[in-house]
Amino acid sequence: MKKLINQPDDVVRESLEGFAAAFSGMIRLHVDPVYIVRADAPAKGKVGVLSGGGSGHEPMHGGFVGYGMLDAACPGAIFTSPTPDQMQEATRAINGGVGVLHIIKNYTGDIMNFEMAADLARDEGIEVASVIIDDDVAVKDSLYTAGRRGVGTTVLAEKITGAAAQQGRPLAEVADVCQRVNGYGRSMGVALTSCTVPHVGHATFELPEDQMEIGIGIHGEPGRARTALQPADQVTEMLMEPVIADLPFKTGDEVLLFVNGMGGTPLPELHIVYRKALQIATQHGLKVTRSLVGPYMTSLEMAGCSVTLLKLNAELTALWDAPVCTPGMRWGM
Amino acid sequence: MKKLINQPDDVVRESLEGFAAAFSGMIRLHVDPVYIVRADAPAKGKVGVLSGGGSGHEPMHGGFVGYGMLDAACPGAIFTSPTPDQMQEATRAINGGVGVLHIIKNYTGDIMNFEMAADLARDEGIEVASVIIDDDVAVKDSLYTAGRRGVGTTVLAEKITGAAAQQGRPLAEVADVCQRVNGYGRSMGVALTSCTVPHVGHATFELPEDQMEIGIGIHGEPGRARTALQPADQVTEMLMEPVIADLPFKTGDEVLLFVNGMGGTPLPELHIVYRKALQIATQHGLKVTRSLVGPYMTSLEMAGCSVTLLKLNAELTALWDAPVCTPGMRWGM
Amino acid sequence: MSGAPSTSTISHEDVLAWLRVYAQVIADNRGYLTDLDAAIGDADHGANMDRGFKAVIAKLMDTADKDISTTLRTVGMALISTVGGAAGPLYGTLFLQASQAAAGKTALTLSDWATMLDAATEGVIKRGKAGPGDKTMVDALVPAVQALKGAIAAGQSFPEALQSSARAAEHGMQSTLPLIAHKGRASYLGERSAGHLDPGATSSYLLIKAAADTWAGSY
Amino acid sequence: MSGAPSTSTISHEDVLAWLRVYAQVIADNRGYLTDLDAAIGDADHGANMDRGFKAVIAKLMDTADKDISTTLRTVGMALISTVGGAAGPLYGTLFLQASQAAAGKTALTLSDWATMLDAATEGVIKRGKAGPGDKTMVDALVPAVQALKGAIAAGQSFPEALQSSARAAEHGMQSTLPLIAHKGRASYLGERSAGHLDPGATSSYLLIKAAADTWAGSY
Ligand SMILES: Nc1ncnc2c1ncn2[C@@H]1O[C@H](COP(=O)(O)OP(=O)(O)O)[C@@H](O)[C@H]1O
Ligand SMILES: Nc1ncnc2c1ncn2[C@@H]1O[C@H](COP(=O)(O)OP(=O)(O)O)[C@@H](O)[C@H]1O
Ligand SMILES: [Mg+2]
Ligand SMILES: [Mg+2]
Ligand SMILES: [Mg+2]
Ligand SMILES: [Mg+2]
Repeated sequence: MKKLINQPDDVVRESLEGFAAAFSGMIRLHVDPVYIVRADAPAKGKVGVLSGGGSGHEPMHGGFVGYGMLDAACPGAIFTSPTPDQMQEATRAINGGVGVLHIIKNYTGDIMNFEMAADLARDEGIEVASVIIDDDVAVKDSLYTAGRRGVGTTVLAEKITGAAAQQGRPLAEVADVCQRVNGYGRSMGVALTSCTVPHVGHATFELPEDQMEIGIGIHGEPGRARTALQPADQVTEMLMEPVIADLPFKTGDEVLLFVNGMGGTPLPELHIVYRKALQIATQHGLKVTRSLVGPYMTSLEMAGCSVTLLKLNAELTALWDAPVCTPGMRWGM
Repeated sequence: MKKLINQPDDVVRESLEGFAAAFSGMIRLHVDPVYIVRADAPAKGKVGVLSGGGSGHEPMHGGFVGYGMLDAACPGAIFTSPTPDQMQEATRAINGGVGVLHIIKNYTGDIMNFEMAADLARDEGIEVASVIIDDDVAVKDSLYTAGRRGVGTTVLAEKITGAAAQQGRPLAEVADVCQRVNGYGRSMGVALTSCTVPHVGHATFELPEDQMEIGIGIHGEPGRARTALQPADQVTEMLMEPVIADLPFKTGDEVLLFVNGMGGTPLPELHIVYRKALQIATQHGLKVTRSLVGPYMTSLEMAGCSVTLLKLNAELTALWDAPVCTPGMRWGM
Repeated sequence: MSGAPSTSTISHEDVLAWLRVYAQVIADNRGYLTDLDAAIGDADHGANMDRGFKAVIAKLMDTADKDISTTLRTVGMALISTVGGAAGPLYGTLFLQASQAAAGKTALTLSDWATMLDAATEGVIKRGKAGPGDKTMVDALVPAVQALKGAIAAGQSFPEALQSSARAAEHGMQSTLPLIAHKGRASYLGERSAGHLDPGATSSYLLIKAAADTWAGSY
Repeated sequence: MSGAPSTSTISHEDVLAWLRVYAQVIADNRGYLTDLDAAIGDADHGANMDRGFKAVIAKLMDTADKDISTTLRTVGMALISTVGGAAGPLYGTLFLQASQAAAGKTALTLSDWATMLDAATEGVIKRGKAGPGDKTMVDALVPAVQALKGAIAAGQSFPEALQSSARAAEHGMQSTLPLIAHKGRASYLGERSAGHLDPGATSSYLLIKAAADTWAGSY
């Protein structure tokens, strides 16, 4: 394992300390329990937006705390959902009196921990709504499984929902916006290499030079299938076609195209994937009116990417364009 | 070699096409010769700021084209300086009538190609000034060598110089700002892994699991010395101490601390390095008043980082804070 | 670990001994559990459980003079606030439910233990909504409870009953090998999840086995 | 390649043949030159030269009816606008200077060729500011020029003189092996640059050798 770390058990704490120091103007780090919160929280009269999940996906979620996006984020151990006490205290810290929305990626651990936290917060008299993001078309959805994973759409949902909350909309409306983003977003990912969890010390899985994992999540887990490594254009097709087919996205739809890097893949490769994804979207009659390209939701140093398509309308586009000022996403201010 | 690419020879072109499509609001791609230019260039009455260099360092330089930073950037082949005709045409395209500044990293190839381009542009009657960035303390400076490499300070110089140009300052002043940033900035880097140049197909060098290269540049070249892999805190010391000693930075100095990722190192590790670098700076009595952390000047998928310290004053701080709107760096608008 | 009490019941001290033994078992199997999780999950189950039971041990320093129910409640709360992931709420619930079932008891009879494990397992099922055959810890816990109940009906001694439940949990754990996961992270793998033991079923088996081993001479 | 002309001069056609041969040599040695550059540089010299000489060949289609000086100028311009890096300006300058020295000539005598190579080498030295022993292409070029001049003074035949210069370039290239680089990218390595051949000295040797080989029967 080659990493710029000290002790594996200190990775999350030390990186959060560095992160908080580097972005002290925007965010504060609370310890015991651990959460990252907007420097100016709570915003009175504004719905608080909280997300969280395992660490190892940076900049998500802590990097999305700030004006116009999240009010707080709870980081867990690497690839491990945070605990209810973190979420409960963070919920309290960002409650401006009009309730808090929990944005939860659909993983059993995240769901259960957030559920417990919401119960605890409600016991304190805080109004809590929850939206579960489950946009990964690589996973078969079924009542008899854990359902689809929450992947790329989470980033878009946090931006758009945060903008709605920033406008001062009430909790039910903010939750509704988030729900609609989840309904309109679809993603799929591919890995060229595994990642190495620091306290494990070796790669989670071995992937030969000529193979790739298609349909991966964001926790260094193997994907749905292992196939021969393909040129970028073919890989992009393998990701885009199931995504487009699933909603389904239709001729004339305005969409946001998001090519996300898994951490170890450099920008030029993401742009090569974007190039092809744009061609495929255009061939399907989709109008790509907004784009996002970069490592926004990573799996440590994994090489690979995911593509997300989000169907837009005037309202969602305006919320996407609204000012945002966070360590990981910033425009308009 | 595991990369999301098609043909190795098409990597630069295809990634530029994707990049230009994703950021069409900010930049335009010119082909034959290839350069990236601000969507609204030339800005009449404003000094044009041009940089360029080999590809493989993204987001630098193309990702820094836009309001308040570069007016154009010339990308070469991977790790290969661009050619004079690119620079000449880009210079022409961004000449607002009051001259153009070339910001050049100190590499023999870059120097010679920019030199030729400046001669050609001057022949056309365009006023051209050049500033060479040579901030890498890992390399011994001497009249009898190629001198120090240009590394991390380049990013800061492009931001600050771009802001000065955006204010409408004349060419000599803009060049002077850039020169001062170079004089005040020092950097040093480390690699944990090599990178793989696409048309080569295998790693540039082999680095055993327990070794690192200290004093690397940004072209996947070996560094000054190979040493045992150390914990992040020690590595940070090995980078920071020579940087601090070189200017030298002194008690009471206000500084910008920039921890740059080489491409394959995830954000949490950069934050761990930032945390220690901040401690070391503080121990030396330096006041870190501005920070930048992230992969801004990369070597493809190389794992590693560099640290840069830039001595600030009120003027440079204000120029750093000034609005910037580029694909790779954005705030204030 | 604990001395052998004169009655055929489990004392508060025995419960503490069981928890200490299990914490050690988890520390010893941290790498193994994580490797199991690497194959079909996200390579953290061993680290999660170890972090949790290290916190449990630290907390238990304060509760030596409390009763069984309080101790189990402390364990549950400590797990919930330190483990995270799926295992945190599930093991946390397991101990909270066991705590409730043990309310007011200063010593546990075999039937108390069966009632507690039953309640604990029901709590896990309710929280995680997994059933037998979904390739989760439920596949180790449910057979353990059934074996306990069967042992009581058959009039087995406390040690025999504990051994029966540990064997049943072991079989339950092994039964997860060929299964396709329907719950938790392993379910994303679909058919690729078959051929691997479930990490949570393994840690649950170890929990039941630790009780049988620790209490072997305690009645 | 070219037929053997009757005079003991190098024709325009011979020059074209030399360039075509060299383009092929570079294509064949692309990987080798890049490997040399990987050791002490940035692993692109082979790719750079190959990209440049492919462009040269494409351009030369149009200049078959032009003269030697025009052809060499075309080569220099093509290299400058396609190679980049250090090699682009250096090899570009080499050919531009050779072009100037050949101005007005329809055929090259041995002394013309020596004059051209001398001017070309001076151009490289002026552009790159490297001297002998700095571990650059200069270390192959300077001995080649000296050998040519010596051969002329010694009254060697054209083929003998070409062979002398090729051998001198080869020795010059080999002399870079133990050197510590003082110029170019390899200089950043300091003492670690010793023990490796310089890629540019190697490509320069191949250029001189291609002339000797191509023109072996042309006088
Ligand atoms: N819905 C569920 N019901 C019961 N047990 C579950 C459920 N989901 C997961 N598990 C158990 O949790 C174990 C994984 O725990 P752990 O790795 O610590 O958490 P995570 O899956 O969040 O990384 C699985 O092996 C399985 O036994
Ligand atoms: N200042 C210089 N003078 C002469 N030759 C040089 C100089 N700098 C570099 N070279 C030559 O250029 C070669 C490297 O060329 P190349 O790899 O194509 O460019 P770059 O170094 O920009 O990647 C070196 O091996 C050396 O022979
Ligand atoms: Mg987990
Ligand atoms: Mg180069
Ligand atoms: Mg797990
Ligand atoms: Mg090179």
